[in-house]
Amino acid sequence: MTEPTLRVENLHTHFFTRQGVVKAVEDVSFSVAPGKILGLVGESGSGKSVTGYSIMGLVDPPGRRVAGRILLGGDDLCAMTSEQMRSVRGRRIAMIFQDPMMTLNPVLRIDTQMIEAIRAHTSVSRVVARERARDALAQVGISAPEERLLAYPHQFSGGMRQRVAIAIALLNKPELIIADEPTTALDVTIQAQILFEMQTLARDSGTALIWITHDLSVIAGLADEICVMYAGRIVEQGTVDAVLDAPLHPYTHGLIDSVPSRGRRGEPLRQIPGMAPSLLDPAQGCAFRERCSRADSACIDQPALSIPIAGRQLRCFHPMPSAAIA
Amino acid sequence: MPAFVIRRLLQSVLVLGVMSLLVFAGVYAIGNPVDILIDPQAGQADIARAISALGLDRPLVEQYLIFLRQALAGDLGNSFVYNVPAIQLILERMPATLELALAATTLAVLLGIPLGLWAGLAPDSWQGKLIMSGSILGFSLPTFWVGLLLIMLFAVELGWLPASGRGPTTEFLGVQVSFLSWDGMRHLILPAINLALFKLSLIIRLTRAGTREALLQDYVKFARAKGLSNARVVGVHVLKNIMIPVVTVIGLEFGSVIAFAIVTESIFGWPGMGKLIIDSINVLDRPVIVAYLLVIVFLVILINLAVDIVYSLLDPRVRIGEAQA
Amino acid sequence: MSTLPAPLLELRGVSKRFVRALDTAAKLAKLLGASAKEETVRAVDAVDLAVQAGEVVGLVGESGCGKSTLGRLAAGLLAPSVGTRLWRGEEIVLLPATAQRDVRLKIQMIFQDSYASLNPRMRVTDIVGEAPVVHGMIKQREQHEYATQMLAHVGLDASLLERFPHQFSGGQRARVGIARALAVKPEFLVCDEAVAALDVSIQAQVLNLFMQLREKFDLTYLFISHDMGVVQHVSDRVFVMYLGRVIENAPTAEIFARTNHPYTKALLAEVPRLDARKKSFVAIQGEIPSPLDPPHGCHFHPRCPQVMPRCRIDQPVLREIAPLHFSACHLNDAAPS
Amino acid sequence: MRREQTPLQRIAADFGESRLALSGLALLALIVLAALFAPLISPQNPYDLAQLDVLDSRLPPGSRSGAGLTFWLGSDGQGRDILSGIFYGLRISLMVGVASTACAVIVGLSMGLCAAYFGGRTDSLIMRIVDIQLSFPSILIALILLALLGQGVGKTIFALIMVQWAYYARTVRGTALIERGKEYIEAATCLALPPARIVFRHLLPNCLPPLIVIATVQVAAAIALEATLSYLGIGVPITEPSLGLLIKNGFDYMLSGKYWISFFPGIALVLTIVSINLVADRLRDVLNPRLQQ
Amino acid sequence: VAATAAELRIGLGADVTSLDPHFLNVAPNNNAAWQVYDALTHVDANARLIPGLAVSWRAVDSTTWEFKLRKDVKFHDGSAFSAEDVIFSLERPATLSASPGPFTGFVKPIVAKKIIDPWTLQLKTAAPYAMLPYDLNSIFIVSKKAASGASTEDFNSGKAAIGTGPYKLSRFARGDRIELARNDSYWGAQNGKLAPWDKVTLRILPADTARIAALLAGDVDAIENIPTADLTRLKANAKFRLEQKVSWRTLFLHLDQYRDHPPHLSDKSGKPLAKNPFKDVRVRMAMSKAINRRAIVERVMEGNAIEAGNLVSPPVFGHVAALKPETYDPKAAKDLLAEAGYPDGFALTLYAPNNRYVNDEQLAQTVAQMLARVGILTRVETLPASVYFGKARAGEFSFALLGWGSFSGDLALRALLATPNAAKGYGAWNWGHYSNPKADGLLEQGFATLDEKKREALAREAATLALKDVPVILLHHQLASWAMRKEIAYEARTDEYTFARDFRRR
Ligand SMILES: Nc1ncnc2c1ncn2[C@@H]1O[C@H](COP(=O)(O)OP(=O)(O)OP(=O)(O)O)[C@@H](O)[C@H]1O
Ligand SMILES: Nc1ncnc2c1ncn2[C@@H]1O[C@H](COP(=O)(O)OP(=O)(O)OP(=O)(O)O)[C@@H](O)[C@H]1O
Ligand SMILES: [Mg+2]
Ligand SMILES: [Mg+2]
Repeated sequence: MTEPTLRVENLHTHFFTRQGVVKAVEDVSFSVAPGKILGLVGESGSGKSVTGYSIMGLVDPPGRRVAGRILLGGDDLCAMTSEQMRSVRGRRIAMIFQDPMMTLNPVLRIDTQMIEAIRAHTSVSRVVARERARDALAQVGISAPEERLLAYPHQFSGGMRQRVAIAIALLNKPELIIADEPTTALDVTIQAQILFEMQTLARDSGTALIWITHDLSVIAGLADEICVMYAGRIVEQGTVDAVLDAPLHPYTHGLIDSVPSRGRRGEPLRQIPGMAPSLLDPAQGCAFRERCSRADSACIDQPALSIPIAGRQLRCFHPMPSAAIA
Repeated sequence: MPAFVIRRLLQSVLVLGVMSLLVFAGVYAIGNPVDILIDPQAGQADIARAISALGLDRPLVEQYLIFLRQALAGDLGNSFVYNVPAIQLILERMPATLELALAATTLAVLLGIPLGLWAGLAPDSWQGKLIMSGSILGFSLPTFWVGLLLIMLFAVELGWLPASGRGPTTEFLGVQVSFLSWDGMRHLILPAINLALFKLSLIIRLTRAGTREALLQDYVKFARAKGLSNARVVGVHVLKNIMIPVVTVIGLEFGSVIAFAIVTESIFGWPGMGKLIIDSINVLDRPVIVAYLLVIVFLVILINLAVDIVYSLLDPRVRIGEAQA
Repeated sequence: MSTLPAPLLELRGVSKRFVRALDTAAKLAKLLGASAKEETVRAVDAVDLAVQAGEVVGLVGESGCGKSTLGRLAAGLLAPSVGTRLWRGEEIVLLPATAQRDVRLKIQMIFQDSYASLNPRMRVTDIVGEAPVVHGMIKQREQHEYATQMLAHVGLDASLLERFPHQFSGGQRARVGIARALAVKPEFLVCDEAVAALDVSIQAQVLNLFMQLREKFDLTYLFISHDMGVVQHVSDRVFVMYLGRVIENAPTAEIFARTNHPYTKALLAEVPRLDARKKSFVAIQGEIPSPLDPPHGCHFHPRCPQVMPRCRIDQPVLREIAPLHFSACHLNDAAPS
Repeated sequence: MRREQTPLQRIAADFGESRLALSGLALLALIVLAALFAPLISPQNPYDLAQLDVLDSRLPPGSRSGAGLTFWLGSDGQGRDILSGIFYGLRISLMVGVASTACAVIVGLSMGLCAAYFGGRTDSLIMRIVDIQLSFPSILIALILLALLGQGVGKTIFALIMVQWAYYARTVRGTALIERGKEYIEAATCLALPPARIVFRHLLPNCLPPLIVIATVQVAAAIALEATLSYLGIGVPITEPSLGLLIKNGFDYMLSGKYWISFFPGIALVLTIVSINLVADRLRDVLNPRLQQ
Repeated sequence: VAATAAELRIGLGADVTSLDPHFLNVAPNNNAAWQVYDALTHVDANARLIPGLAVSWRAVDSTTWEFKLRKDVKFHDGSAFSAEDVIFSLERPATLSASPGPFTGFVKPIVAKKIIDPWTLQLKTAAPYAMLPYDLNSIFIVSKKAASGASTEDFNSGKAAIGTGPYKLSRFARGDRIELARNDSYWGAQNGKLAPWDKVTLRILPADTARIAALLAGDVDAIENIPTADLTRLKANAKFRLEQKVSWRTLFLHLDQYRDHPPHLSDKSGKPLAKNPFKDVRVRMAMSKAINRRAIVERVMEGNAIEAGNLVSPPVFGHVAALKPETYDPKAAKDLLAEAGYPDGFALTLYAPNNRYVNDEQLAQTVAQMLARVGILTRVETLPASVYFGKARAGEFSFALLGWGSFSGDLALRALLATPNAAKGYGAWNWGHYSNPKADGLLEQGFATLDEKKREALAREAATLALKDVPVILLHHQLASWAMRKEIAYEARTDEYTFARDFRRR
């Protein structure tokens, strides 16, 4: 097995708010290998974005990484100075955000925004930087890139803006790209275009990719591995096929079941009762306890990460029987 | 763009129509300058003769129509007391007022934006809080009161700066300005500070609010994610977005800076349009009042036009010509 | 084929145009030779839609294609520029005023953004109970109890009655919105992306609720969504819209089994599915054109993989290509049916 | 999640979190009380000329008058006790500020709501008037109006209403247009609620928060504007001095060392405006919908 | 910065609107004109007539005045002054029709002009007219050559502003300053000595604080019209000198004595009074006795006034030294009121302008205080002059403040207390319509008397007669005041004018 591009170990990120400490990310560990796509799924508020920002070192105050190591090709990002971190961002790791309407600065031209991203890391002339920007636009399938460079973001549709954001992420040929729900706001046909481009990219350039989403179906078609997050922790991890076909955690199981799908038209969907817990002063023990049909007194303790099957990780005292889905 | 200019023009013609009618009716109702200015020893017949010589004995409507006819021919009439074209009087005083207003605005911008940025970037630091508290104070102090205190302190007690007047002027691009000579500059400082204070607070607050808002935006985070230095993020991404409301407000407020110059001018004896209008109101010098309003409306329109153009330069999302909702 | 009863709600040839007119100044400028023009959006263009009592009709399409506008036309929130609305076979605008009001109450709408659709300054009890009291369905003093009852229908506890919308989670807010609609005893619900903003697990709860209520109150739905999966799950019949026009409609099973229109095909192909692993995405190229300036002929032709010269000129009409399966595509003319 | 809290309670709780704002509120309360009970707490009725004696004029703070009254803050050129003058002046200033703002809010609110709800020609007509009004600096309008109308508290209030209403009309229209586009208004329409009910029960309350903020700021602005007008000699009458007029009357004595005649009323004016602005500032934060969620 | 030895900077208290000396007859403009022009007659510091461009004048017959002109007088442009210029100057005011304050009144009595020789001039009036030499003090003599066809702008620019006065106009910056250069060939050089200032700058500083601050800060060397508030402090300041002199302006209150129910007059509960109390001399006397003039002078005017017992101030022609200011006696006032049938007093509104006279608003309030003490409930309403005078003339007030400046007692009486008669031009400012036919007769007699001494006696007699009736309530005569650096001196003038040439170095 090749050396992973990124290895996250026991990451904790907390928000120290006036109401109390929000433990947005708790003891999260995972790794991504070059050219591989890792899917990070979970409900809204489960800590996916904060995980992404933690890796980038972009957690907004009052948030802070409180513990853990983030190793990028052997360098610990947590130990870096802010200047070192700045030179990592955009050059070795790039990030794409959810809302294509908001990620580009509305008052700056596309070329400005692309050229500055190159020149922040390599001292090249404007002309060279501009050429690279144009090539990147062409790479993500934008026609007439030369003219598009002179445009402002508002002159682009959502899908095109997201592609520009991707092009910016590609500019410095990073080792890792973190994509935070980049297609949620887009139509299916446009989403498909972007997924297509990302897939090609990972396959062709060997860039590792972390794909954050709440949509299991997207992961199913795209990722190699999957991490399921719940209330700030990773509750289950494994290859896509393994996890989707035989979920071990009751939450993963419920999630898969609540997706409307071809087979069960008209039938009631199986739903997870209740709603996601607040991360502010969470109750002791397994966070899913309240909504879990399998919970019992054991769940009052926080389950540790176990490896029930090779290549799988799980945080549960009462895993589903593997036959439940198959 | 043409539609936009036409809209503004139509609007200003309306403003002028309404205001001039109001002024005519108002001045008509109060009386006439002859009653105030004529030598007390003069008899009733002399008074009547003077009034009719000025055409002030005619019915209001007739006076207004005469005014309209002359105005359309480009003649706003002679000042009753200066006996020179009213518009000339105003234009003569305008450079002084504009210089004061520009100096004040420049001061407000040069200080306000950095302070506002500072307060916005470090809202919880004591400096940030101090700036904000200071801005509330600046917001609250009435112009005339500050003017008095400034004179008291810097002119009378300390004797550092002159208390009033415009000082020597130098010709610059065809207009008389005072900021080019040291003595002229010294005369300009206090009135400019006085007039700038309110706008300074306004700009600080706008900038701070804009900064705080911009910092929460995804595009700022994205700029950081690109690995840009802090200076570039703040200096380009944040600042350019803040400039949009700031420029708009500066522009829109420029009219009120000119108007508030009335107060500052009367305190500091600054020979600008504001002083003239107060005097003219006191002696019911109608042609000057009307000409002043005309000039103000014209200035405001011009400024609005400029603001809109700058706005569209700063904010590519705005297309000039669209009706603002 | 037996003759069907008059549909519960029928829209006949409705169109909705949004026009931004020129003001005096702009007209003047135009006279002076400036390039000012009126902007017209044909949000909905000659759509026929009939919904039988008890039916669930799904409406899909990409963003901006006019789904919401059509939903609002159906709910009577917008008046059509052209076309008529019929309630149980009767033209609504011709009804007396009180009857019109009754029809309006019979058709209720559930909105996408549950937060924006609840008045932030009203308590749940008022949100739910206001309209029945105003319309004299219940007395003022019965309001609390009535609201309790309505909340119970959507699975919410009476203890929440005194709360304000901001004190709820997304799923709960969606339920309050549904309770508000149910409170005036509607027969027809227009659900405009009612679950789009919710997490999958919550979405499942709400979808199930819709289905339960359908049974319980004998409701008819116009279910608007951009999510093929959801539409497929709940509806009996599916309408597909593209740029203001309905381009295909058929019973659900039929449309998924025998997709006819190239756009629908593309749409279905792109939908990510749990069971499609590691698939290779191949996209329809191009963006959705602007509704301000739609392409001539078939609106889809610039992106259509099977485009023919005639598609650029003629607008295809909706034709029944199989029993109850309608499609608007020139390809159907080429091949003998 | 805090339970069963009304928006008002939430606003109150949020408001209380800023100590500066609370002290502003406390100060404002003191000022308002002083103004309300001026006749009870003032040593002298400064508006009753019979109670004044010119022989007591311009006494420094702490002096005693001929009648044995102590002028804690000194006396002015008419022998008016400055402290009493401030209390009564506050009354006038606050009354002018609040009354003009209140009336302007009512006028502006009705105009703005009409414009937004009816749209079309009504909208254009109202908004054109508003545009005209706003393209003219406020102090100029007030100046000219008062020059034409003459002095007087009522006239000053009228002039200030004329100056302010357009702001409200525009703000209300703006908010109302946004709110009207929101789905809860559509929902209310869908429920066939009568239009009047929609406007007043649904639309109006949601347009209020920005209005409240502007109104608070405008009270302060109106007080300052009134003071400025009085300073220019065209505000309230000389016998019933507002703070601005007190300052003006004492202004001439500033340079001659009798600072108290002008200085103390000035401090009172500044404190009043600062306290209102402190409150308004916090209200702005608390009522800001962006920070509400 | 101290001025260079030869430069004088003076802060003027009012705006000069135009340098055309015949356009607008207002004091600030005239003051400016006096620096550049002369008139046939001048007045001295005590407001008494002295020779100007005319060295002497006499009445040839009852309707003809002859003026002997000064020879060897040169205009600023070097041309010689002659009777032609006088004729031109006398005729010019009538050609300027668009003036709200024309000079035409001063030349109106002249029906014919005759040049006897280049330095002798005869002017004819329709009726005997004693005031002509006084009137001609107001007509500035301009150079016919320079001013023919000149517009106001020509005067402002200096092109037409060619006079015979002590200073030449260098520059007029409207609203800001007037710069003057010494006329080295001035005829009026005293003892052969010209004014010590080569250059004079008149700074226009109407705002009181600005003016005083400019002096304190050394921006100017002298200022006129000192705000009363600063008098004490200036007096105490060793760096400055203060010059004061009683001015020709008297302040008094008009009372409505012609209507039965004057406006704004009622009993204390607001009900109308049965009759007009002002028609009763006892009431007027009571009100006069209620006024503490010393308090006004000391407190309101801070010593910048003297108590008035005459319509004109002491140095002025026709002043009656025997008429003393009414003594303050509130007790007697109350008794008089009771005697007149108003033991509880009544209520009235006192009207006053608020930007016309020194401390006018303060004065009105103080009067109200004092009247209140004797039981007359007095409200005060102040108005800007622009509104005030129109209303006053329309008879809207029954109790109103007026200030009056006059060269002579009979002129003041004619305008203020003569029975109103528009045709004769009598009583134009007699707002209270006081009427005393005997006094009217004496006045008429006086104006037809060309002998100064006799005329003054008649004027004094008329004044004594009228003032006995308390037709107005006299308050005070203002003082005119100047302040300057210690090193300079100025002889204060009753006519309030500031003459640059009269500032001397000490
Ligand atoms: N600035 C902040 N201050 C306090 N809490 C925060 C802050 N940012 C995020 N959180 C908390 O951290 C938790 C995780 O947030 P995160 O944005 O990572 O969720 P997510 O999984 O990305 O959800 P979504 O699908 O909605 O994007 C949430 O409970 C949120 O309330
Ligand atoms: N009030 C309006 N004025 C002008 N144009 C409108 C208006 N409402 C809708 N439109 C336009 O009509 C078209 C259809 O809008 P509609 O909201 O019906 O689309 P949609 O299918 O619901 O899209 P989405 O999936 O984004 O909700 C869009 O182009 C929109 O811009
Ligand atoms: Mg997220
Ligand atoms: Mg929609």
